Amino acid sequence: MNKRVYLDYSATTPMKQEVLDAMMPYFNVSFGNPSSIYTYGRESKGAIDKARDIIAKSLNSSPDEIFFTAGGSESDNWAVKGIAYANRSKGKHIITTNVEHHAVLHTCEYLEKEGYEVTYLSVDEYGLISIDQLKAAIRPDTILITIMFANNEIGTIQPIKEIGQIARNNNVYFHTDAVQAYGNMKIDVNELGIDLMSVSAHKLYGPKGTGALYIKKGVKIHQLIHGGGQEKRRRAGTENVPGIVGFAKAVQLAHENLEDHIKHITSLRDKLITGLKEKIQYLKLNGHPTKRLPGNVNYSIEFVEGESLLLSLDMVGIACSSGSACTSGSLDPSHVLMAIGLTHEVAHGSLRLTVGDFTSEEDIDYVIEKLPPIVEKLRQMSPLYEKVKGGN
Amino acid sequence: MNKRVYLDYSATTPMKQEVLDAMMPYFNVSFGNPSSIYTYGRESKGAIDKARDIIAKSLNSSPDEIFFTAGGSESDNWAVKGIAYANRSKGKHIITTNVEHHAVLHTCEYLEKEGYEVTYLSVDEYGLISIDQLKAAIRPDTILITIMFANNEIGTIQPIKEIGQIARNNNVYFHTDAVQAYGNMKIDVNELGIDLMSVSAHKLYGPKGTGALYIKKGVKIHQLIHGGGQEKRRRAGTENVPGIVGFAKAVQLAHENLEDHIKHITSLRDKLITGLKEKIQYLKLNGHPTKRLPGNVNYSIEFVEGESLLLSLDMVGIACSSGSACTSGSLDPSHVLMAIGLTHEVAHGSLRLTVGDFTSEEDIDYVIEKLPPIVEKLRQMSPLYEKVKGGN
Amino acid sequence: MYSDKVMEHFMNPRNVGEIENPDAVGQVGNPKCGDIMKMYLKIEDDVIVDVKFKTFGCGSAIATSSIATEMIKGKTVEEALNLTNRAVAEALDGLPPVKMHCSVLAEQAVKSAIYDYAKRNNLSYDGLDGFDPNDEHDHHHDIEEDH
Ligand SMILES: Cc1ncc(COP(=O)(O)O)c(C=O)c1O
Ligand SMILES: Cc1ncc(COP(=O)(O)O)c(C=O)c1O
Ligand code: FES
Ligand code: FES
Repeated sequence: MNKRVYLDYSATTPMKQEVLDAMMPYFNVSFGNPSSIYTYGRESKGAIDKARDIIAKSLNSSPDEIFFTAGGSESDNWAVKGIAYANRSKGKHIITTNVEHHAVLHTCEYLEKEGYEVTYLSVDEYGLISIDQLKAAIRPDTILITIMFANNEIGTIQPIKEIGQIARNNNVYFHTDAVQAYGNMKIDVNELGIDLMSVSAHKLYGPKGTGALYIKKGVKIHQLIHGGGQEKRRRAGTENVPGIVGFAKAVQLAHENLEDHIKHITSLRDKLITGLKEKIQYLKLNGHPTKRLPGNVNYSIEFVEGESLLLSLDMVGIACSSGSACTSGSLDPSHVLMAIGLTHEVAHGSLRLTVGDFTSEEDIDYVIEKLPPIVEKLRQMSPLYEKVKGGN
Repeated sequence: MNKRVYLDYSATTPMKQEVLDAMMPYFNVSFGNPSSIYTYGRESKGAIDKARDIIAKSLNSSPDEIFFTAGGSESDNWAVKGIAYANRSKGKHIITTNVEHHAVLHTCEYLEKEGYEVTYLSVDEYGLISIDQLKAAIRPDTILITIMFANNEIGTIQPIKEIGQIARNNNVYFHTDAVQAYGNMKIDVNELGIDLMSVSAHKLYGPKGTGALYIKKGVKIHQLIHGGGQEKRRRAGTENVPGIVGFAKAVQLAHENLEDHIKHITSLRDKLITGLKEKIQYLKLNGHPTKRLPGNVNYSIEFVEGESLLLSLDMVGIACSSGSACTSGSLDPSHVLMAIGLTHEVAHGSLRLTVGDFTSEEDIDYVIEKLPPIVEKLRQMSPLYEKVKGGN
Repeated sequence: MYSDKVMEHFMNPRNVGEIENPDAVGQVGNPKCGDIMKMYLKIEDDVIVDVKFKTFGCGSAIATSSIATEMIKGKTVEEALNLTNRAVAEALDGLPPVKMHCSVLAEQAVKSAIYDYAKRNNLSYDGLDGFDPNDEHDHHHDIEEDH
């Protein structure tokens, strides 16, 4: 295999070796069902309890506020539908933004069909919501504010603490999708005033198919998955013991080294941002210059289209992603890029490069070397580029 | 470690080594997000496609009818709520049984609170439904029949083909929870007239936290988990690639050797049934004598209580389960044992021993040797036993 | 996702560029995905003697443009009008369902250029019946449903 440079850590991460090692005993040695009372079962149960403690501590919450799920999407669905259904006697109004992940957005759209009303706050050119607009959107029948912690495409970090304060002042539940933020910044749910928070293991070097929902004590919420008595009778299904153990190990590793991780990632990110800017013309950095995830680079590269970029980069071993319509099943360009005001064409040429723990300086150098000629080749093919050159 | 005899294969199974081996590359080598278009992503996508083919073939269905989930409970919830919500304009009546798994039962109870009507068919002393009662229960507003393939506690296998026929004749959807049956008997969804079917990987030597829902082409169903475009836009969430690959491997192994497996398991089961019967008085075999899962033994052992049995057995390394109230979180004895007409007292002393691929003749001998003195010891302690002996 | 043939044409596209003093130019775009294709023709005695393209679009848009230029070069205008998107897709050993519309774009680009040629020279072709270069070439509503 040729050189491979993975720069799509926001899509998913490789599992760390320590995570895999931690999971191994639970596949076929301590494999018992945690609901069983015999030794095999108690081993699994103990492992889950320990995992819950680790995750609770990482958020400054308590273990009985952590509920394991099958990932970020399930957590988002549970939070939004669960709050909507359990609190409809109070009202049927939900506030969210137009840059949420589809797991929140499509759930909100589904609830609209079910008779709920949803306000989609717009964002500014950096992807930030306006606190004043949020305040103005709250009504007596508002039951939930769901606003993501950090955006998966452009990395913008929302003013979570202020949102939490507003939610609390207005007696409205506040859910945040922290799938991208968790493991990339310090999160204290109490300090931030968060009532519900979604996280996912595979975004921080843990296993795919495991996540959690933080539910503050006392929050009124319906179940999404009914059945057995697992997760204190709030989320049924035989627990994914290895997944949960791996998740906790990943969280532990992330939080032991959180500051170092952030520093490392941020410096690689900035090197990439600067390096590309120097070599390529007509670049626009999407997202906020400072309120941004440590690992996120999102450039619009004018006059080229994202999928062609991705394919060309894949040919030289670089893996990253794009908000281009052509890479999505739906043929619509990224709703996030449209929300920050890009034109179709510019959104089309967006490239997201996300760095992570296994990214090296050499990887960054490699991208800075390989990307410019690819862009140039594609621009030479582009009917849009002609005009610009003509005008030069 | 002392001797360990695991006889709780219906609760969960250890993963087979081949399954783990098949999963390994997908944790941190081919770890890409299957939605991504670059090489890493295509590797994962290819693995999922292959897995879907294997599972589809095992059921005589087509790959676009197989949807991966996080397990049996999610599949059950999706099937029942998804059909209920999508077909409410036709009607709000559901037919099920009073011996379903809680993932179906509690979902039905939830729907009752949401304005649906549910008929709970009763069963006979063997746990079988009555076809006449089913026919009589169907109404013009019936939208779903959900009846499990084989019962997890007593192993009784329902007349699935006849149920499928009735559902079809009446133009009602038929869902079956085949979590226990899958891998333990041949299932042809077309021949049996099944519209939706839930399965779970960890019951057939695959990983925990992975399952699937078979949805026949054309079935009208809502999503349970909204979000990204995964699973043909019907079940959102980054796919648990290793889980899915492991699931398929487990299915493949099960179906390569299905007849041998069934023969092997059945003979061990029968040896256990006979052996215990010979050594212990006042035993009652729960479930059907012949229409029963190949691995299932369920005895009511009168005058003793299940939890004490389980604990005593655990002390000698035997892991199994009970329908006793004392082992469940709820303090109610198993609803299944009550449904087949056992008294509280008799239900209390039930013991479920389920054999599997790693069970040996020696394991069975060991149980037949160890169990009788434990029963005797507990009976000596029991005030209920006194009277019986008195009467002798 | 893509066949080797698609990748080969994508990485080494044929006939990229512009023609000076072309006899015809056509440009089409897919408003939904935003891709744009521009085609230049040199026509002598009703034969397409040269063709060049420029495309702003996905891998399959570039590959379909490339192969379409190869398929019409040396053909008469009438023959070029018979080029179907299906033929373009087949020549590339197939396209993913969601990408079939890219081949439609290639077919439309050729037609659009010939439309320009017909207009400039006051000609009419049966193959252009019902073709409107300003039509929104949004041919993938149906395709979207079934992937
Ligand atoms: C019949 C039946 N249905 C559903 C389930 C739930 O499956 P899972 O634990 O994979 O959620 C089980 C096992 O727990 C079962 O035995
Ligand atoms: C912000 C955000 N929310 C939710 C999700 C969904 O998480 P999962 O893929 O674990 O379901 C993702 C990632 O896909 C995400 O980036
Ligand atoms: S007396 Fe112990 S649980 Fe019933
Ligand atoms: S032309 Fe639109 S995706 Fe290729």
